[in-house]
Amino acid sequence: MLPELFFAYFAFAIVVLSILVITRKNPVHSVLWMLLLFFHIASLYLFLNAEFMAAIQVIVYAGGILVLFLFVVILVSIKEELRIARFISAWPTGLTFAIALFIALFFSIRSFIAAPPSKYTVDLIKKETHVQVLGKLLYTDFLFPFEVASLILLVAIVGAVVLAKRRFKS
Amino acid sequence: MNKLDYPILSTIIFLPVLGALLLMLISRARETLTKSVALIVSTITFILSLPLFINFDKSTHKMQFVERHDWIPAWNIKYYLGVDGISVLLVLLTTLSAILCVLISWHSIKIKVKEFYIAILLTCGAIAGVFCSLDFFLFYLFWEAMLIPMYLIIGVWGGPNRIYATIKFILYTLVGSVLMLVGIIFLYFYAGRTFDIIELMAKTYPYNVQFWLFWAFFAAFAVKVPMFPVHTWLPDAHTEAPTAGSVILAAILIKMGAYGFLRFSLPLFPEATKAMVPAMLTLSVIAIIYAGLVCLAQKDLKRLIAYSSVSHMGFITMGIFALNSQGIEGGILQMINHGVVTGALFMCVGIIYDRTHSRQIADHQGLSTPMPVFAAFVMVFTLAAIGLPGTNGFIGEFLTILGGFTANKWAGVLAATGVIIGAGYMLWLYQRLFFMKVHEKVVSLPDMDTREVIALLPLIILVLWIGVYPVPFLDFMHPSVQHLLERVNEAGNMQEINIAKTLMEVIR
Amino acid sequence: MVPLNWYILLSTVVFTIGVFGFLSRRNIIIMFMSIELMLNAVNISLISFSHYLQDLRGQILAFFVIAVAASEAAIGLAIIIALFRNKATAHVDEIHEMKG
Amino acid sequence: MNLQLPDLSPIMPELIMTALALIVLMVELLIKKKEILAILSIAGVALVAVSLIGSSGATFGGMFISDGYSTFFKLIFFVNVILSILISIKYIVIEKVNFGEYYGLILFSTIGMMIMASAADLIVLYLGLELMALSTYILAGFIRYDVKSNEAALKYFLLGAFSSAFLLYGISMIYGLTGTTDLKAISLYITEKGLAGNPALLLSVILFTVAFGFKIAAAPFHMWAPDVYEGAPTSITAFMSVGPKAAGFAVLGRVFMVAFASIKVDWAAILIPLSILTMGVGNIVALAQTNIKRMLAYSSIAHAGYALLGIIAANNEGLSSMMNYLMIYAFMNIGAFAVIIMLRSEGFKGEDITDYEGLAKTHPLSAAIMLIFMFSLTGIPPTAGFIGKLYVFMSAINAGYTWLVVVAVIFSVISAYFYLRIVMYMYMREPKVEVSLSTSPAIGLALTVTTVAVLVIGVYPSFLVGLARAAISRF
Amino acid sequence: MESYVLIPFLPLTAFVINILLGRDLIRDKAHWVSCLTIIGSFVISVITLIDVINGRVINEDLYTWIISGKFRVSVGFLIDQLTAVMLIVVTGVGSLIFIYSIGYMHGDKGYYRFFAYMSLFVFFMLMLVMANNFLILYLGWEGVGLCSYFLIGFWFEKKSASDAGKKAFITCRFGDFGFALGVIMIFLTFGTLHYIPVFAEVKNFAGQTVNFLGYDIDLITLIALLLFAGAVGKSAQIPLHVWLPDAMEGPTPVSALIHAATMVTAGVFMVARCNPIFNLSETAMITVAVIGAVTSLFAATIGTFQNDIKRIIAYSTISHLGMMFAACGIGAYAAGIFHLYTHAFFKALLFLAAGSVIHAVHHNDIQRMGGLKKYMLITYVTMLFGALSAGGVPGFSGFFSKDEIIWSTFASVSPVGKLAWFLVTAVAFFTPFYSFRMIFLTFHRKFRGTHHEEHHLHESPPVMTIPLILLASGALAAGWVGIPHLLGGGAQFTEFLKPVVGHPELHGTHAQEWGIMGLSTTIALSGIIIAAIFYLIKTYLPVRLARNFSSIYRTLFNKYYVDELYSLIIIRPSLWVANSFIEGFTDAKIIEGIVNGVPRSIGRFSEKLRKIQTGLAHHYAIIMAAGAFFIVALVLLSR
Repeated sequence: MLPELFFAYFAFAIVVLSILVITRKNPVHSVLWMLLLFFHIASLYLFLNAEFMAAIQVIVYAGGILVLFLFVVILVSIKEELRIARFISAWPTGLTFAIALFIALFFSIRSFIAAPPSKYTVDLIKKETHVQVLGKLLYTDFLFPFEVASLILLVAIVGAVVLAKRRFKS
Repeated sequence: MNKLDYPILSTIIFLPVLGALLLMLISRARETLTKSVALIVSTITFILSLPLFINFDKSTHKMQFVERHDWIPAWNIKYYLGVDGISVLLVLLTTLSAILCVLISWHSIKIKVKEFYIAILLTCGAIAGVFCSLDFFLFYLFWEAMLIPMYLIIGVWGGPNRIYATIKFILYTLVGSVLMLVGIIFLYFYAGRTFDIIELMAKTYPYNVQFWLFWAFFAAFAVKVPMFPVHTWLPDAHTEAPTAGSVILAAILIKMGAYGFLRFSLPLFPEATKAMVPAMLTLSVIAIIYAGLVCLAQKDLKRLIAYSSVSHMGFITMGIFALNSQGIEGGILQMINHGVVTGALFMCVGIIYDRTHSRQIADHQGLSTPMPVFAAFVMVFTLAAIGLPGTNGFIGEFLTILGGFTANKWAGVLAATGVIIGAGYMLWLYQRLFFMKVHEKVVSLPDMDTREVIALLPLIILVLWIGVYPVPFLDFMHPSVQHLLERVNEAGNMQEINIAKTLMEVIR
Repeated sequence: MVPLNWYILLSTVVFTIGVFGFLSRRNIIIMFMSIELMLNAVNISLISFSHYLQDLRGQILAFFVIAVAASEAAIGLAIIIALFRNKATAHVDEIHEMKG
Repeated sequence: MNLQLPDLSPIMPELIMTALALIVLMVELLIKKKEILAILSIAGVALVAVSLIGSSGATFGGMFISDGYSTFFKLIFFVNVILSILISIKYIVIEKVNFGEYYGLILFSTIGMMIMASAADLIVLYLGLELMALSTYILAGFIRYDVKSNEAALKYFLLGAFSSAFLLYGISMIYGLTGTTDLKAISLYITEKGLAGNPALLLSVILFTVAFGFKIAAAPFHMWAPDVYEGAPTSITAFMSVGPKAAGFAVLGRVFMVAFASIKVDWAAILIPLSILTMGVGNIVALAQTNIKRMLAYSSIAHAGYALLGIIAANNEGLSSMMNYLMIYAFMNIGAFAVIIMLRSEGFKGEDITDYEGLAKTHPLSAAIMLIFMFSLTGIPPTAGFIGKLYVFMSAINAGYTWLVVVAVIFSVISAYFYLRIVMYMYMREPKVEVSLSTSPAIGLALTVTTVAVLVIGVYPSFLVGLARAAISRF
Repeated sequence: MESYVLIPFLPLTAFVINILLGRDLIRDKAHWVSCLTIIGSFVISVITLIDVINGRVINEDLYTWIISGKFRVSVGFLIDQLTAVMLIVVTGVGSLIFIYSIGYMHGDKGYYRFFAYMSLFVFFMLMLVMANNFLILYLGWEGVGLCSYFLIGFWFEKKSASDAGKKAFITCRFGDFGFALGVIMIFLTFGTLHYIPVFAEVKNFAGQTVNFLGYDIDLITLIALLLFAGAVGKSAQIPLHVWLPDAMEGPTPVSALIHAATMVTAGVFMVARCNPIFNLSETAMITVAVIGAVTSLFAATIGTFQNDIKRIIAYSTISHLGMMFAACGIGAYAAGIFHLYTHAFFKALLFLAAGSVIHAVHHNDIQRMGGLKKYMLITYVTMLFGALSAGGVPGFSGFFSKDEIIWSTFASVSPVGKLAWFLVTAVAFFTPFYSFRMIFLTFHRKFRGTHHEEHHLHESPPVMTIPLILLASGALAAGWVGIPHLLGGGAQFTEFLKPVVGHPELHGTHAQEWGIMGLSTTIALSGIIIAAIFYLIKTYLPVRLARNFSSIYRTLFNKYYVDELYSLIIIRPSLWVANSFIEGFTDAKIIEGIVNGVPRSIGRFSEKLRKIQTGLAHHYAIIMAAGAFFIVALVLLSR
């Protein structure tokens, strides 16, 4: 009974928070709500005993991405933001299709059949810590994606520099 | 099978192309050189093509001067050329018209001279290719490639309204040919992955397949011919095209359509053809009379002749779909005649246009006083156009009407009325151009110069030769046409199948 | 034990909320956050799957998703800044130089 | 824990490419003359192309496969990257964005494509896609001081991220359903568990379609293309119009033919309306365009529609025809863009189609070349474009979709109108503005290569077709 | 290959030489070439005639003209009695007219052209009569039509002239339309076009019916009628007679040669030639007879009221041709040909004389002539001969032929024989009347033209008068080869033609024959007398009559308004259809409407469609989402 209640709370909180995130007029508020949202999601991960993921969620998202966001939000003049409409004129259409999409997704995933469980049982992960298991996998089976991911990060750095850094037009 | 020691057909096709490449190297400034090279190349091509006329074995329907090499093994496509009695004369006509086109545009083309002659040579090469190809892929390649230079010829050196005309020409033609392409591909798989026309002809196809493919091909050929409902591109194209362009259009380009019917539609889809004969005859007869009447209403020289050639092509298609030897042979001969006569008429219009820069009939009254020789030339072609006995026009028209009449009396009778209308508009045209008080605009026009005479003389000779002694030309056709007819007739007798019924079962 | 479908449903809901945000908000940054929302939704489902299937691929993928999200954020924000330099607006519906 | 190094020979090209990209980035810091980088990267790519020969087989536990299929696509990417770099050299100087990163990013993007072409695992696929996409976003916005370029980057980025979110959702569904991300394993699981026709599975297929449809700019996921193509630097437009599209087709082909092999019927049924819509929108809207880059954007949408026919045919013939089509498209499209780029000069955009009026008079040669490309794009023989179309039509008809091909050819007739309008402007109008071409040896080379390729393939396609056939035989 | 082959080809060479060299080299010596060649052919014709009289019939193919499947026609000649007669007429009368033309056309700037065309005409005419199959016949048929087109429109600067030429050609084309179909029917029936086999076969097909355009028609009748349609056109019978009067726009020698002596008689010749076919179809025969007889009277009545000297003769020509057809129609082909033969002489004579008159007064209006007798006696006398012969005054050749026709019609067994007889007898009154009206108004009483004209009046040069004299003697004596048995003659002409055209069965006693002859003669004479009263003695009568019966007068003066009728029901409608309906509506509106409309609508659609591309990223995203949703929805619903 407890886990259901626990889940119910988090689920509810996550939904509400995400709605808040996308509906606040003031971007700063959105960002802050999102921060809260990420914490909730992180704890949901804990609940799915993926501590490492939870940690990353907090560090990377809350710590990294959101800070970036905040930086950028500063650029926007909050006053003007508060003055004008938050939604585009066609938002009802957007809403309609969002809901429509949800219905479509809902009806398709109703017939979802999960694949049979594999070897990484909870206690196996418990035995040798989550980090280690994950790490092993990343450096053996998933070495290649891992390297690609590094390339992506590199590209991101270069790109950010190229686009954002002030440089005299050659 | 090629009795000659050199690949004559490839030469005919690719010599002009090489000539075009050669022209590209010549500097833009040296126009005379450009023209001369073009003239020389086309003349050599013609001379080299003469063996087709001399060495052709008139006793067999087999393909002759065959060249066959692997080309795209992946799709079992061959580089496969050859001519038989149906195509050989058209090839010769093509090589001849190349020369005439070069001659006739000697002074009339002033801008982009180099490109013009390149385009002319390429067009003629490609069209020769169309008549020679025995591989569907190769055929389609030439069939479409011909559009590119033709598009430019009309569009760049054409009259004021040329852009509309070109777009119309290209789109009309494309719609037809792409449908044919689908048909060709379908046939390719249906017949077991071959584009070899001879092989394809050897097979027989169920009626439904024939029915759809017939219409797919019809789309392409009818537009080219052009047959009645889809003829309206021709007047515009002719009117706007430069003289050489009109000559190519009239003399050879629109023959591709009729040739297509003979070479493909009839032997590949005999039963469908038979079932469609009524429809085809109707369309042809409508074309004859309809276009004839339209001619009466024209004020523009080229437009009139353009419509007249729609009418004449009506005779040809009628002959072809009469499905008897007189009709078909008459049709083929009439293709040549029409090529010669209408081509010549367009050249004459060009000669006028070079002098007065007007195509309005009203501007050229009483021409025969200043230009008697020219008047005489035009008279000969006019007479040929109205099918006067002794000229080539008569032989063709008579045979086609005879064929049409044999196939269906109504068709014959109505077509014959077309002859009356023809006399009407042509003579009226001649009167308005050459007779009556001399129009002050034309009083002091110079008569034809030597170049123009040289350009028209061979055509006069052909007109009279075919008119007086057509047997040498007809002899080319007999075996091939007989063979074609056997092919058409051996196919089970499907006459009673009417289109509606077919449609029903196709829909089901 | 919470059934898996609840998680999937949750992720779907969050996903669609993200979609809605993306479709309707004028502010680039919020649109961008909506995308992050969608990614998180996916992550939720991934991690729940990997928990229930007792297989770590899901988490690994989620891991990469977060990495990519980070770089996307970097680049996206860089683009936004570059835009700001020429056209001081944060509203996507004011950016329609090119249309038709 | 022992960490044994996996077999690296299959990914040798990718490795070399990466090294090359890194070198370029580093050299960029040292030298002033950025043209060196161009030459360096072209040489490097050539080297990589050579290294393709040795590389074949799967590695990293089957996550990465280097087979004929991927090799052929990699060839397309190389053609694409080399030609794009060739036409860039002069252009980015004119645009005043002559930075070394440009080449670096192009190379990274190409690496992404290569990884996509070889990905046998959804995770790798996703990462490759992101690598390609992120680099392209940056390149699209590379002219930082130009609002259009920014806008292009922004739209491309937002919608790209949006679509990849869909992709992820799809991947997660598949993962949940099958417990794996390996394509072969997925198809195995689907067949043995009889998942075929399960709505959840179909949902993920659809979500894949959305994401890949976005990459190949298939309607209705094409909306980004016109704006981005118009706004992005012309050289990048050329690059994008071929590379990411081809990569998209590569993954589309592999995922659908391998992972979803058992539900061909279903995804074919999804793709057919998509392709019709794509051809329709592309060709019809292109009629109304006045900016040539935009027009070519719509044309490239349309071409995606034709290439889709190859995938719809859902057999090896179809795939090879699709590959063949893309290779040809690479040549003719980049060729066209090369001509467009030549018109761009200091203070003259040269993107409006009226700028082409009378080009035949002022610059006959380039007009003639443009003419060839336009006819090729229309698909009129004896140009390569015809061969490409012919092959896809053949495979579609062979697969029994004659009616679909009829639709396609009708649309291609419509397309003739706007392609030939360019020719019309060049040849049948008098020049209004004095156009000066900014030529350079590099562009000259690019034009020569493309023109020759278009004509040669047009009359002698055996080699290319044979190559595609051979490639698909080792799929 | 024998000399007779030269008969047609000599003139042809003349044509070629003149047309090629005439303008620069020969110029005003053109007549030498033409005259010499035609005289040459005349000589050979005479020789050939003698051969034929000695019972030698030539039928020889030169070479094969057309082969196609079963269809095979050769260029070949058939020379039998009928042909021989025609040869004499054509070359003989032709030569005289050629010579006459030397004087008449002297100094015309188209001199060489004139002779070239004339020679060409003779060539085609000879081909026509010498043909041994229907296609060569058709060749000549069209060829002479062409030449008449050239020669009528010889003075092409005159609009009326070129119009007339065109009219002649196209009107004939209407007939030829039928003729061509007839030829085709013959081929389809007999499998060949050569006379001999066709005529041999034809009996076997008697009574067969064929379905033609939905009607079951007797085969032979159909063929005969189709052929006759051609004859109606060429020989200017009702309803296709309209072109002949206008044809007078051409130079007078042309009118003489083509529109009197030779071409217009081609129809009669053809009918006679095809008598084996016609004989088998009563319907056809009746048609021929009736159309002939009616035309004959019809034209005669019109001729009575014309003032243009040449038109009078033209209508007289039509009228005479009508008679010939009437004769053929009741089976008396020989009589028809006989009249053809005599008519050739006196009609050519009349025309040439008229020409000589025109040469003097430079206009054609007999009302502005008169009293020319004292200026140009030879012309007067010769023309008088012509008139007498035409009027059928006993002793003159016209009398014998006309009388034979009248008698045959009367005595014929044909159901329409009596009708024909009645009409022809009526004509026998009109012919002399208008002939002498013409004579009187032209030559008698005093000159009614201007003084200026008056003292340019002069007799024509000998080169013109000599042919007149020769023809005059012909007009008098040519008929003596056919004096009927009744008058103690041998009717050699009829006998001579018998092998070809056979002989009609006539029921009548000698008494009747005398009576008929007497009747027609009296009628003829009365015609002359009345003419004399009207135009010599009581000259006010015609005017008053005209006033009293003005409506009839106007109708006749305007040739029964036939031309007007045609322009109303044929020319105008077809032009209207061409201009307004087809060109203006079907082509421009419907077909072009579709052709241009479809692309235009696509273009409009494109303009609409591009509006979707709003440039707003949101909208793009919405469309993507919508797309995703719709696909999912479709897939879900479809299962």
